[in-house]
Amino acid sequence: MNAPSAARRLGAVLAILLSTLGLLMPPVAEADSAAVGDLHVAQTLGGRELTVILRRVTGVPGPLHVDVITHKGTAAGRLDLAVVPTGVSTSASAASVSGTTVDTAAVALSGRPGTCSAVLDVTRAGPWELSLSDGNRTATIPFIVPKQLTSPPETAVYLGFSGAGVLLLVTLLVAVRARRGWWTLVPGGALVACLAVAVTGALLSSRLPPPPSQGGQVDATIDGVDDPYAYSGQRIGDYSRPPGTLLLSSSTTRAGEVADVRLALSDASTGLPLDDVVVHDGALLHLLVVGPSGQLWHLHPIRTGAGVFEVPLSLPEGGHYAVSAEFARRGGGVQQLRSATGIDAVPATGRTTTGSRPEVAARTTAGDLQVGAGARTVADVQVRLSASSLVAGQAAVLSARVGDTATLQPWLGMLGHLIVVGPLAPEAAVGTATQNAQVWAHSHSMGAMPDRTHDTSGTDGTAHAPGMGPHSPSPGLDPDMPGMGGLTSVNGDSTADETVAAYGPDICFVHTFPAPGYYRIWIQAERGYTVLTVPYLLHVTGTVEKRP
Amino acid sequence: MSRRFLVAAVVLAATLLTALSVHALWAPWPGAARPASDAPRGAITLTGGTARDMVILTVSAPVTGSTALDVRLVPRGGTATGGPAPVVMVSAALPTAGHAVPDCTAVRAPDGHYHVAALPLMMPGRWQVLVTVDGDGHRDRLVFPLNVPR
Amino acid sequence: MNPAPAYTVLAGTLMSLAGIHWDVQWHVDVGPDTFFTLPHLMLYSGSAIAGIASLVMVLRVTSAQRAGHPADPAVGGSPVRVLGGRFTAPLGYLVAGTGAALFLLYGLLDLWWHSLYGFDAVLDSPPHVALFISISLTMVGSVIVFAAARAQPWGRIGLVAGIPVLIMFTPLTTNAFSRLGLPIDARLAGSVFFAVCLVLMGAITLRRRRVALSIAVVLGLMQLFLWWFSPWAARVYADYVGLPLRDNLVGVPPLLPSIPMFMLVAALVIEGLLGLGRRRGWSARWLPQLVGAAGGVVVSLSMLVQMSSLSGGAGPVGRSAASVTAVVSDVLLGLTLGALAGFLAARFAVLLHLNAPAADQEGR
Amino acid sequence: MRLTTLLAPYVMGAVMLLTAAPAQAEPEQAYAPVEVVHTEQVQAGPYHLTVGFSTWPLRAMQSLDFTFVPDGGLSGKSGTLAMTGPGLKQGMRRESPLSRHPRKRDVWGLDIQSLPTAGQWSFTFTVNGPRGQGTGTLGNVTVLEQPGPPLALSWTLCSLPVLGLIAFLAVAWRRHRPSRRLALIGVLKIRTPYRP
Repeated sequence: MNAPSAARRLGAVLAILLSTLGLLMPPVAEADSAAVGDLHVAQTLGGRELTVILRRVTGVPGPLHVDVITHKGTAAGRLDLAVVPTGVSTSASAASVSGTTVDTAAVALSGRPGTCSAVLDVTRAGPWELSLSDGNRTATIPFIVPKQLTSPPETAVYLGFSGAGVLLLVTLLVAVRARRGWWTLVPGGALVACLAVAVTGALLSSRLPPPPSQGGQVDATIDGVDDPYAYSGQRIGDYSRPPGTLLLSSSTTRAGEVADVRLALSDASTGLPLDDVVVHDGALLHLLVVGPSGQLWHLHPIRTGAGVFEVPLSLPEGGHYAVSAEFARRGGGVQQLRSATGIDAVPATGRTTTGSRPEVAARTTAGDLQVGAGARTVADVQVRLSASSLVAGQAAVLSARVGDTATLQPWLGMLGHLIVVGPLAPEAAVGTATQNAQVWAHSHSMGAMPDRTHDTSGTDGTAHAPGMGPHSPSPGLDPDMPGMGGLTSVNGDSTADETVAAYGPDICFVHTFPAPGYYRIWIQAERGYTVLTVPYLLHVTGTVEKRP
Repeated sequence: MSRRFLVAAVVLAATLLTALSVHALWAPWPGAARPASDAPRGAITLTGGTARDMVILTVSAPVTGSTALDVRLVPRGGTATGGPAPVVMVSAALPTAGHAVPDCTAVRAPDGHYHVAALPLMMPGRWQVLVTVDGDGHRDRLVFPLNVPR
Repeated sequence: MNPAPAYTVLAGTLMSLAGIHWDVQWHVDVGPDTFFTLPHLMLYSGSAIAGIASLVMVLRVTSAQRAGHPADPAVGGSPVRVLGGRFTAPLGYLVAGTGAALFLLYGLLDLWWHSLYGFDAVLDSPPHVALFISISLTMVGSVIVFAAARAQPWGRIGLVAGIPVLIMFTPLTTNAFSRLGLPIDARLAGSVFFAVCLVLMGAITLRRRRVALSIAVVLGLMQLFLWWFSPWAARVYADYVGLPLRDNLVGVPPLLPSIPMFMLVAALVIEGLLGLGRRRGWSARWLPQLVGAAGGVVVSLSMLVQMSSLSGGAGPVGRSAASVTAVVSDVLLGLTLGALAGFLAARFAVLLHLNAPAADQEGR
Repeated sequence: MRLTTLLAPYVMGAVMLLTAAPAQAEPEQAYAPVEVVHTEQVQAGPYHLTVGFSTWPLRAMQSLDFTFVPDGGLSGKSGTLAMTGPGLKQGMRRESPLSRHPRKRDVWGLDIQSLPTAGQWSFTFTVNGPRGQGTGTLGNVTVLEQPGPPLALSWTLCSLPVLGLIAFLAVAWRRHRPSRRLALIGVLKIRTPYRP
């Protein structure tokens, strides 16, 4: 075989190898980048309590799958969905459609609780807004369409190893062809350098901090989402922003009438509209309202403008209603703002109009409560609560069994919610007492305690639903695992949505009451597409004397 | 001679590769975006939009200190409607620090341009340039995130 | 000449064959998969063994040639220069080693594929098909190696054992074509074509009586073994891992129905016609096609019986197979593909001879 | 001597492969539990079924676990599942008996199954049980486009070995022209019996 033909052959081999590498590399890189998970957003849109799930977008342009979950009593009707890109960019072409509606879809709500879906097309990565309209009101939900990315160290690893592979062949070629042996050292040295780059990249890739999350920690731009590494800016440790201020549109309303409550959030430093609210615990904003006789509303006002949220509210009776809002600003940290005024409802004159009261998922009347834990029946579901160590300063364990079957549904990503206000006088009007209460707490449950020592006794624990839930024994699996399965996202996988009625029936909260006294608590859990709100009045004793 | 040449070549190749990898590992500094052709040197041009207009913001000197701004409105429908020209207000805030600068009403210029002579960006950080377009009964508010290096 | 390396390659391909049958059976009977199951291990180590043995041979021939000993074409076939002549590789081992290397490369691609799409047991996914082709390459390599050593008894025995391995493997590859929506059944066509072609090729290469019959017997033995082994292994492994078997199992190893079970009949026909042609001195230009067509018709019709008895369960001819059109189309398919197989078989045999001429080793 | 040093790494590699792989194949809970993240409801005559999916939304070619849970458990019930989708020919349905999910034995299901094509799929259940036979369909299940690179690219990349094999045969054919040598080397002459 003569030399030129050998060289040609080697060249061909090299070309094939290179093209193979080139074909192999991009998908490998793509698979390595973690995807962003689904976005669950609860929305109180008019009279409907909806959960809107924006499923993760895996590639652009591509489909955005939106699931709208309706609850028991949600009226049938039609929702109009639209997606609008909102980002800015240094490139005029990338931002040319910003602010305009790119795709629309309609969702028919059947009136039966469950899922209705729509698929919208998103054209590029960056910040977007999804708007939902029921004809009267339009809610906008900001979201980010992510891009599949490779970090610079990963790129260095891929390039380094590919380069090393190519240079290996070059070295071999030079070693075979070159008349003087030391020529081999040139590609050989480069090969070593490539390997060094690759190994360095591999070692660094896990150590280097990720760039700040676009839309989560810093304001997102199209360029930033396209390449968060290039637009990461100065690495500062703290992205948090000042607290907000909550303004209610009006502090008085008429009982028995539907009134739109308008909440304006503003930055406590600059006073500018606070428009960087991010989805937290399955909603942009959690509004809690406590009424005069112990009613609790847990609603999710829709975003209608920059820092403006609206929700229709019908207050059933005259008296004072305490209001608080929970939300998280971009940059981190959840805030709970209590309206300094609350809402005063003047009694309805003459007749009580209840006909047009909107269906609201999370509302209850408490009436007269007996002090202490025990059994209650709400919406035909029996709830048994047991409470241990109700001592100020000690962790109290509140265990509730909601119904008898493992058919609880995750609501706002959790199995149970606990709202606590107090200490307050047990006989006082609850709204006013809440307004002045020192504690207004909100805690969550992700299932029963693993050891089950705090289970409510006297119920048959065997009545589990047929196998839907993570509780059902699977061969070779630990059947005593508490019901966390599917609720936490791994690598951006979907978490269980509200259609998965497979959890519970035990939910457990651990809360430390800071001061002795009477507390009003509400336990919330979803079952049969109904959010159950169960009120209790607990007495927390003072710190136990250390020496008797 | 040849041995020296060889050593030099190897060292050169290694240096080049190291430099490349360093460049790849350390992300390029932000703000190195391509300026628009008609913008002053070092300026940054950001494009955003509302349902009515494409809004093009040019920040002359995106560094700490005072900077001139240019806002250009390109109506979506092609040419502007016959009504009065919209009023453009510009402001800025540094949310992490809680700083804000006074509102400036931009001075109208031909071709949908609006000018602000001096907007004080007094410290480095991730600023928000707030542009409010008032016109035709609508009020659009646009936020342009802007990184201001030292 | 040492037969050990050649037999190591053969053992590797046998391991791959058993591994793939076990793996497919596992997917059908039990199900859940990760990349690291015993069947996969068997499949991969089979390829690794064949690949390493081939590499050893390449290096040995290279070093022998460096030391000044001329390469013997009977060891794995004619030496081929690779990488600018630095290495000299016997063709058979080179092909087998390339197959094994490709297998490992595409194994990585398959791992990535599963990370993206999950572990659905789709046989005809692109990386799977590439893997099957790579294993087939290794098997082709082992056939070349044994054909080169046909003067030795171990070479002939190896060829008679290596060809059925290749036949057993063809349905996996031809299965991929069934998704194209061809008017004919790709698996049936592949079985007819490859079974006839490879058996005839073996018979012509060795130029001995009863070679076709021997290959058919070995093929039958392999089928019998796998018919027992793959369900048994899947069950035992499921027990070991603590997983239950699926419901509603058919009880037929999934890959075996596509492999001709009545190859012995076809081999008798092939043997008889070949002997007749040889005695009468028929032209070598068309005798292989004639023999192939006859063998093709027999295999094709036997597949009709086989398929209907296995899937229908009742009688030798069940379901739509009884229709006249099915029989006619199968005969036509057997004729054409068999003739093509015969045509190619004779030429492949010539290539195998040319690969290790050495005075055709007749005298040894 | 030199050969030994050359071979040593390969032998070591082989040993490592053979020793490391069984360690990974140990059955230490390698199989993930079935975690349902979305459900849909189907009424099949008198029977109510809950259809669970382990990923949602569905994407073509991406495998997932399905569970089919009739109210009141499986005892005394049997049935079939027929799937129709855009890739299947008219009138052709994938029909199969309802089998228990291998990793969730108290419910019916399909484990690590993928739907091959994007579009609208429907699942028709026929359930036989104490209250007779019932049929119900879960229609309009949207399956989104397949993730990953386009299939054509994957097939191109993966057909390289078969193209290589064909090229190899073509080169051998061109070099040796076997058709011209059929008679030359006397392929059809039977060799004197090796052992008569």
